Amino acid sequence: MEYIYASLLLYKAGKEISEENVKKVLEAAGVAVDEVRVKSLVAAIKNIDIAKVLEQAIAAPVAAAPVQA
Amino acid sequence: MEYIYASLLLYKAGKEISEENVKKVLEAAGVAVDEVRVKSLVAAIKNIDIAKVLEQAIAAPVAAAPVQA
Amino acid sequence: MEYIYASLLLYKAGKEISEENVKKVLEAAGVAVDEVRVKSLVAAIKNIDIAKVLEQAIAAPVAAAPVQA
Amino acid sequence: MEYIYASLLLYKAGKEISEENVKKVLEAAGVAVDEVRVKSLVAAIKNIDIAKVLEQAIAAPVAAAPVQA
Amino acid sequence: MEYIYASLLLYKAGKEISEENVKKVLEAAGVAVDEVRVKSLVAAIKNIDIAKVLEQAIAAPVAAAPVQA
Amino acid sequence: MEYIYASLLLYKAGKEISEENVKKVLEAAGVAVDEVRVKSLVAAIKNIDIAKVLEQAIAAPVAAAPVQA
Amino acid sequence: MAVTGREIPRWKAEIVEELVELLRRHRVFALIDTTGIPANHIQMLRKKLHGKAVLKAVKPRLLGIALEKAGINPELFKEHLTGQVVAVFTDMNPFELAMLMDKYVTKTYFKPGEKTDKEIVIPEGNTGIPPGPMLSVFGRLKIQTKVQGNVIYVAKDTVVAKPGDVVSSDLASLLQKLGLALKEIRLRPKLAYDGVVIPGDKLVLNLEEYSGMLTTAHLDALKIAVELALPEPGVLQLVLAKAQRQALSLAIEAGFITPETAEAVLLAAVAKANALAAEVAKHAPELGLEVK
Repeated sequence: MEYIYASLLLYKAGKEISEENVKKVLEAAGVAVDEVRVKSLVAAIKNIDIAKVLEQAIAAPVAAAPVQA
Repeated sequence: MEYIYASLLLYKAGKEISEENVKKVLEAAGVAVDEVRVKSLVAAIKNIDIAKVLEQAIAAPVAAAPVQA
Repeated sequence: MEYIYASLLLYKAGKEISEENVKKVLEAAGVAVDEVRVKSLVAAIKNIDIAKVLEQAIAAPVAAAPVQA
Repeated sequence: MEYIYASLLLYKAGKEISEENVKKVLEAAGVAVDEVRVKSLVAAIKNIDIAKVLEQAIAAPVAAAPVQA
Repeated sequence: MEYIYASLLLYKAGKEISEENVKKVLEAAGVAVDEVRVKSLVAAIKNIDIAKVLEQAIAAPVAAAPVQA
Repeated sequence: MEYIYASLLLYKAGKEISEENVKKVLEAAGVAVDEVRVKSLVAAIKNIDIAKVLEQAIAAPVAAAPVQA
Repeated sequence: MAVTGREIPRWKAEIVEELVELLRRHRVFALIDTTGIPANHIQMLRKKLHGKAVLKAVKPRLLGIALEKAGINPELFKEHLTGQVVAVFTDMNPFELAMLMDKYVTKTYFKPGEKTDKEIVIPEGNTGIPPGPMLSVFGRLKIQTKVQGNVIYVAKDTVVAKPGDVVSSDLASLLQKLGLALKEIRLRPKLAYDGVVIPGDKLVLNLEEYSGMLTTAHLDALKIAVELALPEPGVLQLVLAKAQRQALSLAIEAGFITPETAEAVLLAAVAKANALAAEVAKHAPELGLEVK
């Protein structure tokens, strides 16, 4: 999850979620960075509406009871 | 939330959530650090069992879909 | 469910969920394609607001099991 | 999520979730394949008991509506 | 939480959440006011849309997850 | 809700929720105080275990569906 | 209430003086209508409230005079200054007074002709009543009985009245015989005066409503606190949980698979596929999609 945390940190700080930035943050936290993973994460995140995803994440926990399907 | 993600990142990286470390991460993300907030965050987080909180956060009920086909 | 997965793959890739495309994907996965089923699948999906269905499906992390935080 | 759907399609079709197969399916769907992502996906998925996950997905609740916050 | 209660009191009363007002309320309640905290609280609150935040569901810890899957 | 927030503020500050104190807080917030409301509030709150209510507040919202509060 | 100009007998004047004194010494007074209320209930209340309030049975007309003398406009209470009235003088918060009075209950027997406010059940078992004329009372009330060892037994729990029913003389006498004092007497002020008149129906508060408001207020405060990531441990827990959920959501949406996210990501994908399948099944049942 470190990579995700780093991305969200950048997002919340209003910075671009670029490979370079993610790497910088990870390194500052002492994480040994895997270039490949950074690349694929940054690529994947480019296509996502983060604001919307985050909003939904909160809305969720209220799942109703086991409606048994 | 930047401060929170910075803390989580450190936590996951197995680093201490110290004022110094949090600042380092935030600065790497280009965030102008507010010393007071860092101080109070670090102090408050000391009292939390992060592992447990994270586990519970996810082990939540989940909204799947009306699978009832 | 193969047909559904194939459709979602196309949807997420931003491709049209056409008979031809679905067939191509299924065949690439080594599935023996049933023309009739593809036809009715494609027809059915035309009447569905996929974005909405997906959104409702899962507002959130579905980690029932403690996904090891 | 395209990569995930491709993997699930293969799984359901009874095929191995190998780099090669995932790539084939993605390409059939017209997705420009990122080798790195495929690699990390396939590696990660090897450690997962997909059958169990599928079971969970169904056992899991099915929460009612989108709980709108 | 005293600072938050004081702010919401002002908010609900239709008054401005200013440093001065927050201090006045806190002092009336016999709270020893920390100027720095008031400052940062008021500044932070300016950046959020209170009405919208109140509308959202709370991201609760989901302690009592009925769903076990 | 101003009256309720005034009470919570006093509670958190460790002060007695008396008519006099509630009035003082409300007036500091610039609220035109309704004596009868203060009286009824104070009487009602005397019969309520606030600590318990607050504790349950957070446990509850999750399971219980309509988190609208 | 034009009282002046008329001679008041001395004993009445003394009572009025006493009432005026009570009014002056207390911040609050309340009026209770004691029509039909047994004297022992008033006695009990007087005892329970001793030291907190003074209860005084008064003639409404004399209270009116006293009010005027104490500088309180009796017109405010005009419609309540009738019948059998007990005045309560106190420094308590009037709402507290009312809620306290509400807690003290006397049990008594229903009288013939009274309406019940609840269901009345005659319990199964030994009544201790020997057979005789009472058997026909049981009969008229349609209560099944049997006689054993010269005592009447009720065969099973029997409902003999529903809320709102009028108590018959048969039922009243049976309840007496069985020692079932089921009528609950509790007094509420008709009104209280604390600078302003507070009508009786406003005096007993809905505590659940207040608890609900406290809960709402606290939750709202928590929402703000979480949004601000207020550095207090109780709040930070929620903030961390929120951050974690958001992180996982992003991982899912990005299809970002790591050992710790893999399961969640797959689960999400499957759930979505299931949802779509369910929807497709509605439109194309011939596909025989089975999502279970």
